[in-house]
Amino acid sequence: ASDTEGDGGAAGDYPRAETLYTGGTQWGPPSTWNPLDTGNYATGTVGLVYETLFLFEPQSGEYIPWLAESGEWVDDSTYELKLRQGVQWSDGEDFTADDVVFTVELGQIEGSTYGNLWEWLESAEAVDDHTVRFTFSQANYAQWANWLYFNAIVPEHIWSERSDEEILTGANEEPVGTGPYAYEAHDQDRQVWKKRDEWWATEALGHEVAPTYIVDVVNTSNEAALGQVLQGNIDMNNNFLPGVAQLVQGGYGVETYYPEEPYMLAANTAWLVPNTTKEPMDDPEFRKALSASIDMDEIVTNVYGGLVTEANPTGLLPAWEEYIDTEVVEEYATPRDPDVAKDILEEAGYEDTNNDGFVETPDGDPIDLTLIVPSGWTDWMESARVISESAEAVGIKVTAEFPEFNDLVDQRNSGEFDLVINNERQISNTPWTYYDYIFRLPVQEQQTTVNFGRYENEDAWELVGELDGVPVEDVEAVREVAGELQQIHLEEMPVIPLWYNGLWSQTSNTVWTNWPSSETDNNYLPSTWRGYFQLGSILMLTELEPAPEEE
Amino acid sequence: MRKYFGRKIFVYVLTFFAAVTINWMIPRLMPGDPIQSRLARASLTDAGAAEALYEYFNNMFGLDQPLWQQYLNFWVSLLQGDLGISIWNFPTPVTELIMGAVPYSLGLLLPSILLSWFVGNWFGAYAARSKWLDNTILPLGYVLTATPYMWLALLLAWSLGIVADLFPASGSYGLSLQPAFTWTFISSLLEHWFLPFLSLFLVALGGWAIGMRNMIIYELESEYSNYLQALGAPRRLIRRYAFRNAMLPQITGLAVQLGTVVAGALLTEIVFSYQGLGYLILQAIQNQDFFLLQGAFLFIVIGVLIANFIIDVVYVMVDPRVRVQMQGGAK
Amino acid sequence: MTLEVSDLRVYYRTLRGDVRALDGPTFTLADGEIMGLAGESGSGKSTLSKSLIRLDGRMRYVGGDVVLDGDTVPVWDDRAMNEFRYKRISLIPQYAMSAMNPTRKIGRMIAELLESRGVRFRGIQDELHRRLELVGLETDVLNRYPLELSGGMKQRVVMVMSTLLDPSLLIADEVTSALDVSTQRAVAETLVEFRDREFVKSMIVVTHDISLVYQIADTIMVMYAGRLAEKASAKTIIEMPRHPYTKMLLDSLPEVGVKYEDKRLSGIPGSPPGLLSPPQGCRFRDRCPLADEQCLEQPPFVEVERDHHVACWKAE
Amino acid sequence: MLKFDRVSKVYKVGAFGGGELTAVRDASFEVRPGEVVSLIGESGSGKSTLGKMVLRIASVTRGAITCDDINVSGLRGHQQRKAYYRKVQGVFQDPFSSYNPVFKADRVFAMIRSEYYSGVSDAEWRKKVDSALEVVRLDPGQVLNKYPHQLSGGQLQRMLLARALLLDIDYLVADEVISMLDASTRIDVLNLLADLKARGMGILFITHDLALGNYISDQTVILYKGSIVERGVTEKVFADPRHPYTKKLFASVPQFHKKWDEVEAELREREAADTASQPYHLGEGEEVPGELVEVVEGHFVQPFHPRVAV
Amino acid sequence: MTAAHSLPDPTTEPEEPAAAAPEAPRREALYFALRNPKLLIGLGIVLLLLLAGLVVPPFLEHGPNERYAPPLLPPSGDHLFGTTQFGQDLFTQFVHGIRATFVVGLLGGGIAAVVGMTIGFVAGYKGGWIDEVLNMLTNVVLVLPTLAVLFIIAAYVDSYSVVTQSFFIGMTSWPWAARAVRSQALSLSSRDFVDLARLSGVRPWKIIVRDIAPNMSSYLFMTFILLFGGAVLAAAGLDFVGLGPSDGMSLGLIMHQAVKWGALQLGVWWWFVPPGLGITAIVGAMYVMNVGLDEVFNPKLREM
Ligand SMILES: Nc1ncnc2c1ncn2[C@@H]1O[C@H](COP(=O)(O)OP(=O)(O)OP(=O)(O)O)[C@@H](O)[C@H]1O
Ligand SMILES: Nc1ncnc2c1ncn2[C@@H]1O[C@H](COP(=O)(O)OP(=O)(O)OP(=O)(O)O)[C@@H](O)[C@H]1O
Ligand SMILES: [Mg+2]
Ligand SMILES: [Mg+2]
Repeated sequence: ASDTEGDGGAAGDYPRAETLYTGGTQWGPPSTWNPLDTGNYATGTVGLVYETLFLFEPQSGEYIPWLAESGEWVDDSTYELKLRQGVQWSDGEDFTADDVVFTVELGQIEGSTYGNLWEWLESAEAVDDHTVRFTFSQANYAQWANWLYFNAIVPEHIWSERSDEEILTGANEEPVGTGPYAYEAHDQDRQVWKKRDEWWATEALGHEVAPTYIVDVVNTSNEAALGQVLQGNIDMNNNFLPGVAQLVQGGYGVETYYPEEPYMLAANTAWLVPNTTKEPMDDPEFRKALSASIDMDEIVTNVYGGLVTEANPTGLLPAWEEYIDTEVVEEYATPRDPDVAKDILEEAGYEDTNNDGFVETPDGDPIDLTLIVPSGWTDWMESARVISESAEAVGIKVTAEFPEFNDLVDQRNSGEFDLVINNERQISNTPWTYYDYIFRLPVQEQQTTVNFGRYENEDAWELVGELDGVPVEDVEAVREVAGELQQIHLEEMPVIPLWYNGLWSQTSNTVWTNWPSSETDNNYLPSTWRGYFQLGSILMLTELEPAPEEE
Repeated sequence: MRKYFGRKIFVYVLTFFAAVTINWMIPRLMPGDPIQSRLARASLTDAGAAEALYEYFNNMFGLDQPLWQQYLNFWVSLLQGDLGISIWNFPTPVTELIMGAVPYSLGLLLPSILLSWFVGNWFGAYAARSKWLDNTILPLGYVLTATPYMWLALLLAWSLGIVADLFPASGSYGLSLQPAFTWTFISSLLEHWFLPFLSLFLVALGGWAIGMRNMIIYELESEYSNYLQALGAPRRLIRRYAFRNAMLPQITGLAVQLGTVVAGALLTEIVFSYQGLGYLILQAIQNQDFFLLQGAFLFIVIGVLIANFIIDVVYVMVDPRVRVQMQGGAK
Repeated sequence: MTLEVSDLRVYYRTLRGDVRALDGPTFTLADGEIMGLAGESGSGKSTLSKSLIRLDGRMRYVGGDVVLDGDTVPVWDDRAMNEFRYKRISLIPQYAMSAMNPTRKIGRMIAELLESRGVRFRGIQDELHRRLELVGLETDVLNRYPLELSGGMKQRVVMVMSTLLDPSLLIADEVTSALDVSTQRAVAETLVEFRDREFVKSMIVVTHDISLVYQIADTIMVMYAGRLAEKASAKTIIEMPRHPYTKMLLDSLPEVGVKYEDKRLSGIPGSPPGLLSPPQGCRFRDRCPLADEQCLEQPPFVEVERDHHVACWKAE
Repeated sequence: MLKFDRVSKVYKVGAFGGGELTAVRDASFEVRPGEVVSLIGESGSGKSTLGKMVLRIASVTRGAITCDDINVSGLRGHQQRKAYYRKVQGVFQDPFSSYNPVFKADRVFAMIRSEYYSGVSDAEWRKKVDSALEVVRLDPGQVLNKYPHQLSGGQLQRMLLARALLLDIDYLVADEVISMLDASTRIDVLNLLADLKARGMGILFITHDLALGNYISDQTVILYKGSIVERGVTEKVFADPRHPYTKKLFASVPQFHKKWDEVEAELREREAADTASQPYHLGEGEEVPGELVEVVEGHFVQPFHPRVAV
Repeated sequence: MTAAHSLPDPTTEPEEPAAAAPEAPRREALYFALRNPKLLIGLGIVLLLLLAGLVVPPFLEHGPNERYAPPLLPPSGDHLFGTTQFGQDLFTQFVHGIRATFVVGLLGGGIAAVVGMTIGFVAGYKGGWIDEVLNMLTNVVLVLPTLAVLFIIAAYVDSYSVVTQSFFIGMTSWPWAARAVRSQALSLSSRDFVDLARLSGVRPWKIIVRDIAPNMSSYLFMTFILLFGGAVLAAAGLDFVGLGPSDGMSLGLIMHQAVKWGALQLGVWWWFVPPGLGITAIVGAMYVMNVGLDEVFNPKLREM
């Protein structure tokens, strides 16, 4: 029943006191350990095995040098990176500038996740064993910073022998990385990592990861995860667990980042995306009315039981608070109020002319919208029902429907949908990623990752480019450009911010303590989600302490 | 005899063909695109990259060919024993995924089907013994058959698993273990197996008990029973005969019920997050993983067919009536 | 005297009351006697034969005595009857065709039956083989399933099986009705043979075919509506019946050689009374051309001649 | 005239229709109007099969059955079939199972009405039914509006005859119509058939009881394992059976006044007179031919091996 | 789809009452029906629940999905069955769910019954190659693991409503019924009264509908009950894994939501126990009623 190749015959227990059990990321049997297959690699592949040049810690907004020792813009088109010395791959080879150059150049393979990097990157060359110089045709500071901490470096000496296909989609069954853990075993329902004692950071930075083993448990469902958490089988879980508020309050030994509402850090924004190519959603007034109609309190309190918070009118995450132009918000934000919604509708000429209780377009066409949410995503389904109810309360007919996920993707990408809820962009080092998500042009036949609403606004898109060109440290400048984008967003409302999805995390102190918490000094993101180890979660592991032995 | 089995096999082949075709067709005719969804998960920032990868996968899975061609390819590779590669779990071969799940499903199904069959029949025969027993066992049997598989599973998971904490309520073996031939592992395996097994066993049990009870009442009223009674044969002997004869239709009943039990097992596996085919199928459906779905379904169909065939053979072996008829004996 | 039945009453319980299917017959059966029991459908023939060996669930013993070879037969007591069954009273059932367990080989079934009755099969095996040969069956049939035999063969197997323990009384209920004439004859003759060889002491052969019973029976007893009408030697019944019912019944039977054009026979008008609440007095009264006031009273079953009993006021 | 011309019937039998069973083999004979033909044979000899083929309940495998020169199996379409049933009808062995137990007995009349006389008024229909019942000597008040189980077998069987009469049929197939009846009621039904014959109806009377066959029939056909072994004018066949099977049948019929041994002795006597030179005695190794030989005018016998017992 | 075998195959025909019971069989059946505790108890429960599903909902103030009460209240006087995580009243959901359950049972069982009976009757009555072909079809569908097929269909069919669900359940659960009906029809069509109907020039379908079917009406009814139960269970299974109709309320859906929202782990037993109990009660009562009916119509069984 198992595929435990590479367990070296050491079949047996993982001592409980030395093992960290995690869950919440892996939704199917681990099948690939390829860090370039960004949506599918086994939990921990990037972070535990493969590492990035920097980490970005959103709580503090700090870039933490990791495989790189430092990096700086020499001029407006040159970036120079100093690599850490004495780092070795787990097979004993040295980590060098060639590995970095090789990894960056993988972007030139058609289909690579960071192919667009090469649209403005001209070259990457190893100056010496530990220095890499990048030459840009255009300085996209934001994107570059993002690239630096997000993408894992792979060993050239192994990967250079692989075909392009293998590189992009191969399973990479024996991952060789620089990180603190190595592959130990996997089965249908778990992935096991084992600590590497030779990890460079121990010596270089004094970091030591606490658990000898990490067993990441494959999710079958949120409720199964809840059961495992309650039974103490899982130390940290990153699922959305219904009823977690009760657990935290009720002495079940379950803890979250905040001891009270909203319990969780914010991880991303859930947006209501109207299809702006369709009537009447092509009308900003209508979109604003729709936004105003939504009863967010109901969603926050009743659907989520206080586990989420209503999003800022700009939709930007709390971590980006400093980039929000409060004056713009005050002036342009539409309040969430059914009466306001009704007023906007009336003013814009939406009236119930045929007396069926719902408004028609100014041309008198009936409005009948469908809001889609993937079947089985229970919290969203419930929220969709609330949105439908509150829209109908102001006279906009919205029906919630729950197609299978694939069907939804199909409708969403091809632009067939009316309304859809989406939260694809995660927290990052720059609000640029959000505005890229909202305004990206040109609109393609298939919108696979961004601008699902197919909103076209050249000015806004230009501003997004401008934002990218602002050095990330220059908060003032960023805020200025971002403020303009916020105004457009609030006036046009191409996507409607709903709530901040939590960085779902529930931890148990039975075996490991000193979890990230607002109450302590450990403020790293408590997450195993793909892409989050780079956001500092890896450091959380170094802060963990074994629970004191109970008498 | 040969003719009889020839015909049976023909029906089986036909069933196999129909089932597999249905299963091949339905997901493909439905909206949604598994590759798009796979790519959507990867959050590619680059539209060009998405397109290239999309083409690559489409070509690799052969989804860019016309449907009839895909269908042909499917049979060709099926006959070569190649079930393809899972889309959802790329690049794991479907066979590997299924082989990981099948032992668990079989481990649940075989004992629960066989045990419930034997115990159920025994109970049923017992029930037909007196009015008192009939009035207690029978209603219990009905409650059990009427119980939705997953509900019983839920009740057991909740009461014995969560509240009483006697058995683990999910998973197939302890998280701290690796499969091995050690007592710790096997006992953990059994612990995890017990509740799903019990729920399947109980639901099926009721059906068999009732079936047996009804059959045996008919048998006890039959003319040979009457004759034996008139000759003063003890009840013991008559019951034995009746039991044996009533058992035979129950064998065919087993064939009829197989599909249901397998389906019940899927539900049970889902409730207990058991690592069997149920979970795989559900995931395959949700991710529109054509290949995995085909594979898992194929496995079920083949399993059911083989089981049916075995039952057919057994039936012919144990029931002289059928055997004689087939040999064209005296009518 | 093998069998003495006096005033035996067995009723069927039904929703609307008792069906008086067997209402007080009194008769005797001598050693070595084959008695034909005739009568139209529903007259209680089967009820009588069942009463003598096993009452089924709906039958209710109401009264009367049965004495076999001087011992009282406790027909009302299912448990006590087991002593008598098979060993002293045996039965060839009406449904002989389906009387055997279809899934057991015949030999095994007989063995199991015998063992369960405390008889060692080994000890009796040779006799079984002999008797099978006697009825023209090879001993090989013991290795076969009932299904593999023809109707006539099954009938004969059941006959041998039923009489294996040499009972005093054998009841053969409609054993020939389902067979065609030639098999019928063979079976009937076998019954006589069994008596002649003393496999059984005496026999009641139930049938509705008087001409068949005439061929093999020593005496014939005619039943009508749950009561006895007439009993006499076979010859007497055919040639000199006394009861009007017997007479009319015989008159309505065509014989080989009789043609419609030559002699138009006629049936008995009317139909027998329901047995739920049968009329007082003679039950044939309504259909009897001789009936009068006197018939309002039940005629006793009396011996009008030596060994000729009739229940009719008009039978002098 | 109802004519059987080398009619054969093969059933598919065995589990899943593997085997074949020839139920009737090359049977040829005729039923003329105003004539009763008895079809006699042991169980399974194919009597009912012949009857069913006439009634189109079973198909004819080979040969042809013609009714007044119309091939019975050649009828096409519902209307033609209905027209045929107007002329030819059947009555079956078991009067109890001939009625649908959940409906009243007179539904058999109603069916005829709805299919054949849908235009007829209630009163007229009533008259028709009454007169048919009169022919079969039934009191309408006693039998109409009753459930089958409330009527006696004789009554039911007579109602079935009355039903056939509603259609002014020419031919009737009577398949063991009296074997389930009590001795006392049998004769009434038999007499009734004789009356119908007198009215010019042709009757195929199927029975295994020689005495009954003899009682009303003009022609007798003896069927053995699907083949006709002997047929002819009833008197001749009964007075002088030739085929060993016929003889055996005769010897086995239980009779009053004569015991089996006596009958057998009689037959043996007669057999002695039968010489081996008769045209129907086959020599060693000769095949049994399908054709019957006419031994006396109107008396046909299938040639046989004299010493072979049946 | 369970309990297919709990309908014994009375290849022996219900014996003729002949002279024994001069009473109309229907009246007799009624007599026994009124005295059969199994039938009465079963029917009582079914009717009670049916009534609850039909009569109660219009009197309830709130809809089944309305969030108006405090969340996760255990059963009390205000909320008979307690409330959900979202403050929906579980009693309201329950009675609405009962409705859906009956609809699925009636529709799904009905469709299966129609298909199964049609096929069974035609095969049994016509015989010959038609029988062979239909038999083969039956066997093919019989061997298919129905629920797995339903999973697939349900997952991929657009605009999935209770009616569609019932349709698919009906279309996959008829085979055993077809088999049972076929063997009955086969033995019935060899009965003389069927031949007589043919001789009366009645068309085949009319013979099937008017002569054969009424003779096995009790058997057909019992078949329907079993199909009803099967359909309810199948629908519950589908709803439970989230492949049920997306709108409306059903008992399976309540369980689905209960599980999804961790009722099991949080000990919210009132969320998942009643719906399952409801299904078990309906189906079980139906089955028990069936035994009762069997005893009523089958004199042999009455003695027990
Ligand atoms: N189980 C029963 N319940 C009620 N009445 C019954 C039952 N069995 C038989 N009877 C009635 O008892 C009477 C005698 O039946 P019995 O079977 O003894 O008749 P029979 O002479 O053997 O008839 P047949 O020749 O048809 O076998 C009949 O009137 C019959 O209707
Ligand atoms: N539908 C059928 N399918 C297969 N075989 C059949 C069928 N009907 C009759 N037979 C066979 O054909 C042969 C002749 O049957 P048929 O019913 O004609 O005999 P019969 O002379 O009427 O017998 P009986 O006196 O018992 O009524 C028998 O061997 C019978 O088993
Ligand atoms: Mg309007
Ligand atoms: Mg309107």
